[in-house]
Amino acid sequence: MSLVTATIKRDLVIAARNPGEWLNPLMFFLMVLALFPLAVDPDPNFLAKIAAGVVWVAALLSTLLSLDSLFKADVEDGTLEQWLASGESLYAMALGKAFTHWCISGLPLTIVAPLLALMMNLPENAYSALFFSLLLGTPILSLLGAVGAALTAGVRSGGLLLSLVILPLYTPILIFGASAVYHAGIEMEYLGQLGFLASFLCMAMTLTPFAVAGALKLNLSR
Amino acid sequence: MWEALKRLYHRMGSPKWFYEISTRWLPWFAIPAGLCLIVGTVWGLAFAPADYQQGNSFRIIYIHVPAALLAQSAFAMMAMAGAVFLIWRMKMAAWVAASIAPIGASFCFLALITGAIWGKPTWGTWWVWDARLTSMLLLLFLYFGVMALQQAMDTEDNSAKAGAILSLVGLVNIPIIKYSVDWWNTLHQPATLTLTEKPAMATEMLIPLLIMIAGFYLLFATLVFLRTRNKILWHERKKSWVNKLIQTPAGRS
Amino acid sequence: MYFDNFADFLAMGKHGFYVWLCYGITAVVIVVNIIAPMLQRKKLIEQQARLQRREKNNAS
Amino acid sequence: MTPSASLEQSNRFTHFCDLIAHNVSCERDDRILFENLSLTVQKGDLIQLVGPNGAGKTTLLRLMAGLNQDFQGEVHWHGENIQRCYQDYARQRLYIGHLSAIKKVLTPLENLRWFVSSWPEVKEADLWQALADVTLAGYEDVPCQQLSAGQQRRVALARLLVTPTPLWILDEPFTALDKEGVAWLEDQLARHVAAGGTVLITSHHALSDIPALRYIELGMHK
Repeated sequence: MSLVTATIKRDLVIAARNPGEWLNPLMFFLMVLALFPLAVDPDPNFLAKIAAGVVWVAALLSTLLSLDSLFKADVEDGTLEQWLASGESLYAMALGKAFTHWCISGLPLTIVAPLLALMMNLPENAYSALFFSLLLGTPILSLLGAVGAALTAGVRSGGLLLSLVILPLYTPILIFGASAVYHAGIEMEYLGQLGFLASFLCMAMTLTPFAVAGALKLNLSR
Repeated sequence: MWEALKRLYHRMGSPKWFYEISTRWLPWFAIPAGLCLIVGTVWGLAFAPADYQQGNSFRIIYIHVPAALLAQSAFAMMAMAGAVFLIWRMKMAAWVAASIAPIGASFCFLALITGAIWGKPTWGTWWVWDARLTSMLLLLFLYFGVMALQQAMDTEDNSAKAGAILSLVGLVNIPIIKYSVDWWNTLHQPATLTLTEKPAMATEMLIPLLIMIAGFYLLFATLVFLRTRNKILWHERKKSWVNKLIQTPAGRS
Repeated sequence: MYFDNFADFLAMGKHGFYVWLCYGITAVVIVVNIIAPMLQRKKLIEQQARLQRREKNNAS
Repeated sequence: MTPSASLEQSNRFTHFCDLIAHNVSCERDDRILFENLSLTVQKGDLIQLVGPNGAGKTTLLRLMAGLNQDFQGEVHWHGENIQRCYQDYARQRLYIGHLSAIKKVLTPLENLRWFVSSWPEVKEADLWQALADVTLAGYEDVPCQQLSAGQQRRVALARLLVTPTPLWILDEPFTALDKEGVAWLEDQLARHVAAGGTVLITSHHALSDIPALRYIELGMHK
């Protein structure tokens, strides 16, 4: 077993033993969703109209919440150093870490979101669009987020900086993801948006690991 | 040819050489910049005809468009300088990138604020989620992110590298962001009066605009020179040429 | 000149406030951008000169 | 501890190649750590880097290990720049930094399993044996957070027993070890060089007599 797969397995085991790691963002997701009817308007028709956007914004924020710790522990305890020492490619490592992050943040969110969308009175025909847009979109959030997490891993109060760095880069995914759901809700074609998300995903999978690998090396030079 | 390029590259990497050459070049950028800005402003404000639809508020274009153009290309330049630093570890490039960031951000801010002010007489409100303004706003956030990273790490080298990586990621993302915002905008807003989009601009309106654009770019070069020179002085402060420079009164001006 | 008189020029056909506000803000931003590095440079040089003097005094 | 095992292994590292630093210079934040330093590490060497804090011991160690590329000069292994044959090089040397890369929620066994995942030839039974050798028998399934700092250090050092690498690069390995631990580690170092292995180490601890021991002293440059 190579170090990359070993690390993925190890991180998943750690997440299994620290359920808070993946449960807290999920709770956060739920709570943000609950805030909108309270703050804006609980009228079902109104909620149905904003559901697509709200679910996506909440998903994005809760992903952000779990990103901060993605590399921090590994930088602090020397794990990162061992990756580099192993001679294994950091590119593969970056992909592996993004994958683990998606497994504990994006994947549970994608599964739970359609259930929670019920509470937001999402139109029935939008459910498959919601599921598939999140399935394609959340991995991009993890990949792009990994860049920000790697850049800010060595910074003391990196969390705030992380959101500043990453949120502008998230906007295209938000736009296409939310619009796929919205269009599905008003019975319009939404395959185009999913196509865009899929192509963004391919791009992110090939390009972001370079940036992550470069950024991780910064945390090593001491 | 190749040798000459290589020599030029190595000289560019030398802070002392850059400092000396920029001392000589500075007036050649600053004076034309001032001239262009004055001529362009006077022409644009007083002599260009008013727009048949927007009236005189249209004269804001002479700031808004050059600032927006510059803000975008400054980001690209910053990313290029960052790439040069990452690949060849040329410190000069890092200093140039760090100098560009606040200047680019302030032009981005200018583009935003003039857009908002222009929006009031045009749309009747200060802010509309217009595609151009929205992507400018996101660009400003990107600038802030890069600037924050450029100061965040514990060593200067690492901060510069982090800023460079983010600016490169941003450079790849800017077209995507721009495209998605445009797409989103056409989706949500029926085509209304946009700020600057015009099928064809009359020549007497266009010429001052071109002059202003030239002026802004020259001004930008001047400002980058000024800031980079300070960074050189600071980093080379222990070198003898800086010490000599400080002792001569000419060096102080 | 596009305008008939100076008052018209200032008024900009009811849009004077917006136009002049834009140009004013721009002028401020540009001036700040020019002045800031110049002041910084002055400070830098003074600081360095003081340091040099101190070192010279210490040496002698 | 099994004295017979490593004596049999005498000269097991027949393929060791010289590790040579050619005129390496390094500066950090405008301060020169070392200049034009050349160092040849041969089969059977035990080299201890000594010098005051901040003299650049760790930096030199890291650049010999290939973890740090921010320096002038070249480090060769097998007559080739280590960055060019990094994957091969990484398989031949073991690097243990002063950060031990131990994940606290995992057990010693799980941690050790992760460490050796780059060496597929290592067997599971070896890991149990190694943990027993570092006197952690019975602790195999206890999460590391319940172990003392010294015990955690032993988990990291247990790798010395299982990874089949001729070159060890160790950064302050004696930290947090008790008397027996120190004696054990010294014994391991002696055995390793006797078996034809090589050790490069930084430590403030004075190593007891090992015939192969050489010192490299790093001073403070102004």
